[in-house]
Amino acid sequence: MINKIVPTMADAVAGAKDGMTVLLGGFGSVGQPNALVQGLIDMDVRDLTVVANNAGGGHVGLALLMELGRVRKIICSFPRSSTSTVFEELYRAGKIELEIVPQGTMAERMRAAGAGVGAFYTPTGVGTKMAEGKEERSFNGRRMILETALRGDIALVEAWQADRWGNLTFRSAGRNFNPVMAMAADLTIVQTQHIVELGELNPEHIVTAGIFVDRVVHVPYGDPAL
Amino acid sequence: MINKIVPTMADAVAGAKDGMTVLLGGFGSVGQPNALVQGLIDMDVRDLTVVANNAGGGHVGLALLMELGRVRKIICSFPRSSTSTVFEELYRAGKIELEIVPQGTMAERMRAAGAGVGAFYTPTGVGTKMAEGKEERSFNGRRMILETALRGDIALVEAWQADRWGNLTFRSAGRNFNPVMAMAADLTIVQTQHIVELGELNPEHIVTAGIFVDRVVHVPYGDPAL
Amino acid sequence: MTPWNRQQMAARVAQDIPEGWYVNLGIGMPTTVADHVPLDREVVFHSENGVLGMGPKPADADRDPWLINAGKQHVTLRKGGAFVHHADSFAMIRGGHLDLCVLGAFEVAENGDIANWATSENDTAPAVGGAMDLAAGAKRLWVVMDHTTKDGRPKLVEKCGYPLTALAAVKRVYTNYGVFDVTERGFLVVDLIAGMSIAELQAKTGAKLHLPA
Amino acid sequence: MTPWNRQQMAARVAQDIPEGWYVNLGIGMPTTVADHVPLDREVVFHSENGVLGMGPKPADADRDPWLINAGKQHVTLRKGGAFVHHADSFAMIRGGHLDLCVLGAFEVAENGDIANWATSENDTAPAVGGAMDLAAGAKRLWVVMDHTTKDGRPKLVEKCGYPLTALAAVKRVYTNYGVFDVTERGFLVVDLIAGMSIAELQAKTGAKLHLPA
Repeated sequence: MINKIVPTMADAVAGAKDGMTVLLGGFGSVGQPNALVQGLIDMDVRDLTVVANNAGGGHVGLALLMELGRVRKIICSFPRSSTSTVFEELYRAGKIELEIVPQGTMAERMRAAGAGVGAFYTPTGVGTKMAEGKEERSFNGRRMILETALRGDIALVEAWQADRWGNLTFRSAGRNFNPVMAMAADLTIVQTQHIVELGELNPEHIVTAGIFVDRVVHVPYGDPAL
Repeated sequence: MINKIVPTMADAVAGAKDGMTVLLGGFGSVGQPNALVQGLIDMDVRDLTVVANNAGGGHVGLALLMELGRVRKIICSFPRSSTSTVFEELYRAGKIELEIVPQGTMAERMRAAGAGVGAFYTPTGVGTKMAEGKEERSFNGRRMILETALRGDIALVEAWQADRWGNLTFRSAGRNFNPVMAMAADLTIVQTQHIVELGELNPEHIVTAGIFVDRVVHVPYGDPAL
Repeated sequence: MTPWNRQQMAARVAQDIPEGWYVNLGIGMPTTVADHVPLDREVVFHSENGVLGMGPKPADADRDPWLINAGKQHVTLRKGGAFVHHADSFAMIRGGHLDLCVLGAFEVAENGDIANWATSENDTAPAVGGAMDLAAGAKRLWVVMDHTTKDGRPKLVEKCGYPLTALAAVKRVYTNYGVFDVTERGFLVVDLIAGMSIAELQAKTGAKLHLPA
Repeated sequence: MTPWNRQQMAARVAQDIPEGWYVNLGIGMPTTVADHVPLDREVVFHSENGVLGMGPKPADADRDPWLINAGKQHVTLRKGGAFVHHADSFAMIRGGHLDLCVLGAFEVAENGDIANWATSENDTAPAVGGAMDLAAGAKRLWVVMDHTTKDGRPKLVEKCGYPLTALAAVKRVYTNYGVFDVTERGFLVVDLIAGMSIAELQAKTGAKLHLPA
């Protein structure tokens, strides 16, 4: 019997190692796999590269991971927010490396990794700082730059429902980067609000199929803060 | 009020012109927008390039379109089937051009067109006839070839449910190429088995959002032949 | 002569959005444009984080903690709305499926170049978000912004000084003084607040203003 | 000495597929492999046309007209199955998410090259389907085929003569005479039908056979 559901957080994050690249789902306060990040914190892995849309807020999840000095580099589209003080202090002090990627290019680079595309040409960023050092070429008269696939060693994902095969649904805007990152890592770990029986999810409504998921841990934390 | 539902087949296929590239959904007997193809036949458009997984079967839909001499070229992955006699005769007689594309490359090239990717690198086809004349390059030590986006002037799509905004669901294996092609054409025309009220489709379960759809026509033809 | 206030600018943009368009509104002033599109004129608002078909802002008590827009504000979903993941959401943007994107900007050049994401080459933690994808991907890019900076420097310019977001992307600019199309000749005055002369406006503008023929 | 029949070959492949693998079975003999995996050993079968989690063939009366596999045969869906569109289905294939693909072949070379889609450079209407994607994309490619052609020519060869499907992709070959791993040295005999000698087998094989050390 396939059973990707693991009983403890330690089981969920087992195998995380220093120096890994971690894809971190979530956008704003919604769909953030904060319990899994706490699991990484408790494992004391260091020197991480984190790919996430934002650079964390307050003193939880990614912000706490950074505050504890575990993150060497962050790849994101929008590090600034009203509560991103942890990141900003580290950045100003030169204690964290930052790679800014346009949000759509970031999503597409991970989707490419998940879909076996090595690199692709996109018009986003042509003629801007983002194009520096990148190859440019025209297709159908449109200038484009070459962007490479962005793969993670680990993806941390938050889901709404999961079954023992690892099939997932998401809730509302909690979907965001989660299904994309689930495709793009060697090891995809999911925290889910609800565990459901196999067969309970309608096969037409599954958003991320279990083929992209390695482990599921039950974290029924409720709603994100308003 | 947005209303993409059109009353007649003539309204649905209006604007189709000689020489256009038509993306045609369906795989096997399932999800074939045959009524829309009949609509094209009735319009007497000619010199078409058709992108479809198969080269038609029997004497309906694509096969009939070809039999009537309206198709100049077909781009597909698998033209052979037990009932593809129309195509095979035309092909042997040199009356139709054939471009064979690996099935996944075909899907990805249309997805690229729909997602604003000009071209991408894939390992599929490296070292084979499919790589002839294509640029090759390695990413992370893997040999890949460059494939360009494949766009249609028109996409013909079969859906299970549709609302007046053009939101779609599909049924079972009827999904296949339909959602991919819906993204990849200038004009996306849908035949749907069921018309539903706006708001009836769960926003978590919509497979193709109305943004990709231009027109919807109600064709409740029932089940594909067994 | 009274410049348009922010509400009037947003209303002026909204007036030009026809029913049936798919529209992404940038963070800040552009977001308020939606408040000026009557609900019976169906415009489908898109947000980068995978929300298509956003409706009006909810009352505080009705907020859904799971439903936010790209600006991290709570929003609602209209009948006909849909949720998608980030790659699909940006396929909508980058694949040219949005009829319109409205962004704010630091500068717009007369050839349509836009600078709206960083104010210097060495900005502390620059943040681009989806601006470059939107500027390059939408069928039309409109900018809504003040005509000048707080200290009076023009924001419509011959050439952007700030780091660029996209090349030759802007089609139209709405400011507190008027509406300007980006044309082959440069900025074309389409609308102007009551009582303002072209000479006055030209003095506040960093590129030549053209008048309709 | 009795060569394995098609059922035995399929059963021999099935025996090597562990629970939990995601597997795509090619059209023809590979498809029959599924019949030899007991249902309580959960293997998730994938079909190119967007079906993940296929179950056994239905009785004729129970066929669902909407549910077919890539070979256009009617199939069933197991609990836990899911439907996806073609780009997502091939993302599973091309992104390296399948543990195994089993294909038929015209020829397999000792370096793992496979030829299985066209029998000549000028084939009438050649048909590739998803074979190139599967061969290049799956984590493991196994081939199940007769050891020789009907007229006795070997199908395990030093170098393929037919147009290639993929380079150095095959990891293992199952024939009616045995099982062969593709290794750095070439074909390694892993299993052999009862009563067959290596010398006999070598005579039917177009490349050198190696024995485990």
